[in-house]
Amino acid sequence: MIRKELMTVVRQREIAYRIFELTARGSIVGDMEPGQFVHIRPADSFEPLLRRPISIAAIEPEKKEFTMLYRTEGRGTEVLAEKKSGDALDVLGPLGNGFPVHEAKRKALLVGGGIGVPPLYELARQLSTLGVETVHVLGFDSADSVFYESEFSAIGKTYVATVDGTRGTAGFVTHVLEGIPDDFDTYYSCGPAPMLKAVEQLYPGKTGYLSYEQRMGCGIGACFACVCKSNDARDYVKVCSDGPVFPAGVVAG
Amino acid sequence: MIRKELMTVVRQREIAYRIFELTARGSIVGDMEPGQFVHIRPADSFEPLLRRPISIAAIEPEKKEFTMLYRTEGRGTEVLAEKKSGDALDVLGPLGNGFPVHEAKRKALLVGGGIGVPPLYELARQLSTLGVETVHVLGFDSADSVFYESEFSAIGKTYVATVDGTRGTAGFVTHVLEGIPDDFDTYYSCGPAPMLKAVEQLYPGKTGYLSYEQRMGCGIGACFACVCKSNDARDYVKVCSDGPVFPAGVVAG
Amino acid sequence: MSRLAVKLPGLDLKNPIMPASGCFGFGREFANLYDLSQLGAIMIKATTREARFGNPTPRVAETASGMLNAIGLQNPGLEKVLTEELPFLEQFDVPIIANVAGSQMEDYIEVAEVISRAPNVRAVELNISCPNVKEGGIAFGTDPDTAKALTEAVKAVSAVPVYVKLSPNVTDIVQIAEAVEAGGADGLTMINTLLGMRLDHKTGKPILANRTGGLSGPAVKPVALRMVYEVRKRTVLPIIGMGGISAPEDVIDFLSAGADAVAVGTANFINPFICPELIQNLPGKLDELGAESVSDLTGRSHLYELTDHRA
Amino acid sequence: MSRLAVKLPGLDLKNPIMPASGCFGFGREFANLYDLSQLGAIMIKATTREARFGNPTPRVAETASGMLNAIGLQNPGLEKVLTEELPFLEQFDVPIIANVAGSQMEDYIEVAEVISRAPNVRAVELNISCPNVKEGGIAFGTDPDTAKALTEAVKAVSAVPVYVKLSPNVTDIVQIAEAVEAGGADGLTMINTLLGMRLDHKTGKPILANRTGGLSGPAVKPVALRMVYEVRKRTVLPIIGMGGISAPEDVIDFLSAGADAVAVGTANFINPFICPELIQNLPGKLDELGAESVSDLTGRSHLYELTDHRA
Ligand SMILES: Cc1cc2nc3c(=O)[nH]c(=O)nc-3n(C[C@H](O)[C@H](O)[C@H](O)COP(=O)(O)OP(=O)(O)OC[C@H]3O[C@@H](n4cnc5c(N)ncnc54)[C@H](O)[C@@H]3O)c2cc1C
Ligand SMILES: Cc1cc2nc3c(=O)[nH]c(=O)nc-3n(C[C@H](O)[C@H](O)[C@H](O)COP(=O)(O)OP(=O)(O)OC[C@H]3O[C@@H](n4cnc5c(N)ncnc54)[C@H](O)[C@@H]3O)c2cc1C
Ligand SMILES: Cc1cc2nc3c(=O)[nH]c(=O)nc-3n(C[C@H](O)[C@H](O)[C@H](O)COP(=O)(O)O)c2cc1C
Ligand SMILES: Cc1cc2nc3c(=O)[nH]c(=O)nc-3n(C[C@H](O)[C@H](O)[C@H](O)COP(=O)(O)O)c2cc1C
Ligand code: FES
Ligand code: FES
Repeated sequence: MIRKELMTVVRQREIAYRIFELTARGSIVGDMEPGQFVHIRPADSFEPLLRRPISIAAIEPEKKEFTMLYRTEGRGTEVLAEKKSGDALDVLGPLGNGFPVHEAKRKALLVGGGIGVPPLYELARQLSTLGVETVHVLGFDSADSVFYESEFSAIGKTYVATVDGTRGTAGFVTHVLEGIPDDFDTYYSCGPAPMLKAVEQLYPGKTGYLSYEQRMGCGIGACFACVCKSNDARDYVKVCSDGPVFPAGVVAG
Repeated sequence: MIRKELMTVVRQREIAYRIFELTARGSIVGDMEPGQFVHIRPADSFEPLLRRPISIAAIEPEKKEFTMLYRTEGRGTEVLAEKKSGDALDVLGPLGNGFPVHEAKRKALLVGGGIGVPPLYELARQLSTLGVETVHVLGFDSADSVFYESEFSAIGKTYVATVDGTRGTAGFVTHVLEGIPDDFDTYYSCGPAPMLKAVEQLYPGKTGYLSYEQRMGCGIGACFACVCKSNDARDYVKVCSDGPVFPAGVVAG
Repeated sequence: MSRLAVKLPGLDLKNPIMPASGCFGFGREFANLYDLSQLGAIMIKATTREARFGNPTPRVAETASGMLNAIGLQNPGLEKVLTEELPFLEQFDVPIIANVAGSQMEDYIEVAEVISRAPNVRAVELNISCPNVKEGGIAFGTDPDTAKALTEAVKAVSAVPVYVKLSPNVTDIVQIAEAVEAGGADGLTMINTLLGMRLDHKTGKPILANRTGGLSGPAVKPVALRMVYEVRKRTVLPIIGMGGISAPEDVIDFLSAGADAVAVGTANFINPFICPELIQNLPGKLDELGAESVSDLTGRSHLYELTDHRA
Repeated sequence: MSRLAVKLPGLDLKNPIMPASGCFGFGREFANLYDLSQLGAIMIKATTREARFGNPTPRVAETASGMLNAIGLQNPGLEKVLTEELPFLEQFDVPIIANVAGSQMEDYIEVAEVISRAPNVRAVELNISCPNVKEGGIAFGTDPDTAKALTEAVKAVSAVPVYVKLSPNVTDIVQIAEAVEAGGADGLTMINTLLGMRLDHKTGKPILANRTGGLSGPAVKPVALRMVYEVRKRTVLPIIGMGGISAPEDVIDFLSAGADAVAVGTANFINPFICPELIQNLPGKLDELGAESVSDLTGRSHLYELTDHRA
């Protein structure tokens, strides 16, 4: 059930270059699943006007707290980064369909790029709780923008790639993927569209789930801002309400 | 010299119903005179967009602090009211021509209405320092919006009128004025235009200075937003740069 | 609730608040959030004869106090709207206003003729003002003769009253309003979006794949309000006003300028509960203003005409 | 500094940044704040034959990310501008662009003829787009034939190049641009303000005494940018772009859309030091974008035309 709630910021800090970790408390946390997202109103103002979609990175249902991890890009995320503990946070959510955690059986590969890494964290936690072994391949621009490496490492084997080679493997996540065994039964990935495409093409025979990004208006399926052409019977899919997670092969290039 | 400065909020509190007292520190305080105003940017945002003119109510040059007193009216003052100690305050000023303090000789009458009261406070302090006796007649809507009564009383005889009669004389400042002696040599007044007109008409023979309000754009004389027709050789005067204080008789009805 | 009620050609509105076309889909998503029967009416997404995918993405971009969109009239086409979307909306006690678009006059006529006979469609809204399609759309709304001819043709076939949605991208909106009035329009809805553009600062590339898009939201409210005010002076047609409405004060402003009812677009994206919230707040607002009913406020800005003297 | 320099008809600009007409008076107030010789040029307040008091107050009102003004061309008249204002500006090493307005064609011609001969006036800006006066103003800017005829007449008498200031309140701004180009205009300045309105929520009364006013500021930037982009495609005239510029990114956007230089209006009220600040930041911005000079950026948005393929 989608709700709009004035949640309370529990804490916020900058954990890497321009990467913020914000934890907020509220009752809609109870409905959240990994891979879903929230639509945040950065300020009670007309400027920025629209909500911003941000993935759910960690859920603590007992505490009614969830965490999001985001990079400051423009006006909206910059304003968001000013929030302090105790401030109100206008959240619409949870939105969209998350990762199907019960699809993975024994071992899962999680591939994230940049701000596509956050939703994989809660996914990894839940898979691990279900007894699924997870391998994480995370791509970043540079050493100073790497985040949550130790958090992922605490759950399973974690590889990092940076574009400039200042940490882990130099290059893209695909460079790492080419060098590791494909003994997993299911893969999950979130990141820029070209990365998703590359991952999809590497594992044509496997079950995979990909989380997409699109510029959004409403976030709930009403405005047709976030459509992608699809390969299935539907002509198109909406990232916000049909996704953001789709089985591999559904979203057309 | 007009400057733009990011001053620092020292403290802010609500001292009466919707009336805020904000003290800020910065170097432009050194140039301030009673009756001048500052042009405040309420937030680093396009909404509200324009600066807001607010009178200088008290000046502490040694501490580089000044105080303004304002009523929340719309978006700009509401946003301003959220400022906390330590926040930055974008101030353009000091602007306009203040009250000529050296005009008063022995005794001065100060008449203020509502948010026209604030600039009279620093004026009263300076006149008092110069040995001029001051009588204060202050008009408000209601008891809960009365402010600075004790501050004015500490300087000189102070009469309060409220429109609804919940404090002091019931009615307008003119009701008080009609009942007190006109043994002052100079009067100073700030408030709504009809009040200024009434005060002007009560004391045709006296030296008087009136401070006017107009909606402003630039605040520095460049945009022609704040003009009033004038009775003197000039066709018109600009409230922001020729005023806001004018000798009685200059501004046409 | 009768102090909120408004009666317009074809429309018995419980209240003057309705979602604007294109900002509410066909109601399904919002039906999960609240009971749609609360609404004064629903303006559904533009319907065309054939299904349309619309423009490539990105289709939206934010601007100062506004947004640009270039959806491009994506919709499942007349057939599916009739068989899937409108029947879904029949469960709610709310009049539907069907926004009709097309590339040529025949498209408008065919869609209007058919959709106007759907059981819950109480009015047709002729979209002659969409700035985001290559053919049709705005072209019909910027020339008075074309606008009039199209209105006449659609009036001739429509089973319900016809409202014409005006474009703000014109030199003289009054002229277009008068033309469609002469063409037999039963009412006006205004305004559609203002044509605008945003660029990527780094590359200079337009952010919208369509390059230009329609500007909506609070930024355009002053323009919308002025247009409603001007048109109100010169036609007797009922007006459903819109453009930047997001608070009860905005509703009051549009009524004051001369609107009989209002529509809410962009604000649905910021607060999906905005329509029921506005409806709930309206009686309190009327009390504050000493107004018995919504219609007491309609056009009151025009009263100041006579008493105001200017140099 | 030569990487910032821009050469336009009559104007040797040190840099592409200048204050827009009506937002800078005749420069006196800003001369107290900084050295005006830093500016690319100065567009002075509209000058008319006789002195004008303008409209009654209130003359300004704030809107979401914008403002409305209805100053009504207040100015001291041609005579005083020639004897008091322009001589004051002679002390600065900066070209003056004289904004010329009037109620009838003869007014424009007379003012342009005389003011174009003042020693520091390097260009005339024909204001055929002021929405705040009863006669003249915008009426000259919304009809292509009138705009062309006025341009021709002024060109015939002007001693300096003539730029025409276009109104955004038209159906097709390209048509007006082409008309004044055919009339011999040396350049275009755009856009003037969009006609808008704000009401007092309590009373419904228009806040501006003039009832309607011109909308400016960040809210209008998407419209301005779109118009510069459209006009750039269809004329070869130089364009001085404006509408909502308040940051270095905005300058870049206008250049990208096709402007050769830009003017800053409303932002001078928010930050009176905005023009020198923009000038100072520009070289850094060019570096960031890998551009050698300002002209490297001009029109780059149009490069995406050819490579972009759409459904
Ligand atoms: C389903 C989903 C989940 C996301 N999860 C995360 C996350 O967990 N962490 C994170 O850092 N980012 C995430 N993003 C991207 C994030 O939404 C954008 O970075 C953010 O909206 C930028 O806003 P801004 O105001 O800072 O930038 P601006 O460029 O000023 O934004 C202007 C407009 O463009 C939109 N926009 C800009 N970039 C993007 C983008 N990449 N995707 C979608 N819309 C965009 C904004 O929402 C806004 O409407 C997610 C996006 C989607 C669609
Ligand atoms: C020289 C001068 C000195 C002033 N000193 C004080 C003071 O010391 N304390 C105080 O409480 N108020 C003072 N005012 C009035 C104060 O400027 C307005 O109350 C304030 O601007 C309202 O802004 P807002 O955003 O809350 O209201 P809004 O109505 O949202 O403002 C919208 C626009 O209208 C303008 N505006 C609204 N009301 C007024 C007004 N009464 N006068 C001028 N512009 C207005 C705003 O500046 C803004 O541009 C003074 C005004 C002037 C001209
Ligand atoms: C995303 C989006 C899609 C729209 N689609 C349509 C449409 O299909 N038909 C139409 O007549 N108007 C459409 N509009 C215009 C709105 O109905 C409305 O006229 C405009 O947005 C102004 O109102 P607002 O400022 O409240 O959004 C659309 C607007 C937006 C923002
Ligand atoms: C207060 C004010 C006065 C103006 N006066 C004039 C004028 O006299 N002549 C003119 O051509 N434009 C005038 N304009 C329009 C501006 O020059 C400019 O075209 C418009 O404001 C858009 O730019 P901006 O958004 O940067 O303000 C005025 C604008 C404002 C805000
Ligand atoms: S964002 Fe509106 S449909 Fe997806
Ligand atoms: S506010 Fe601009 S001239 Fe006074």
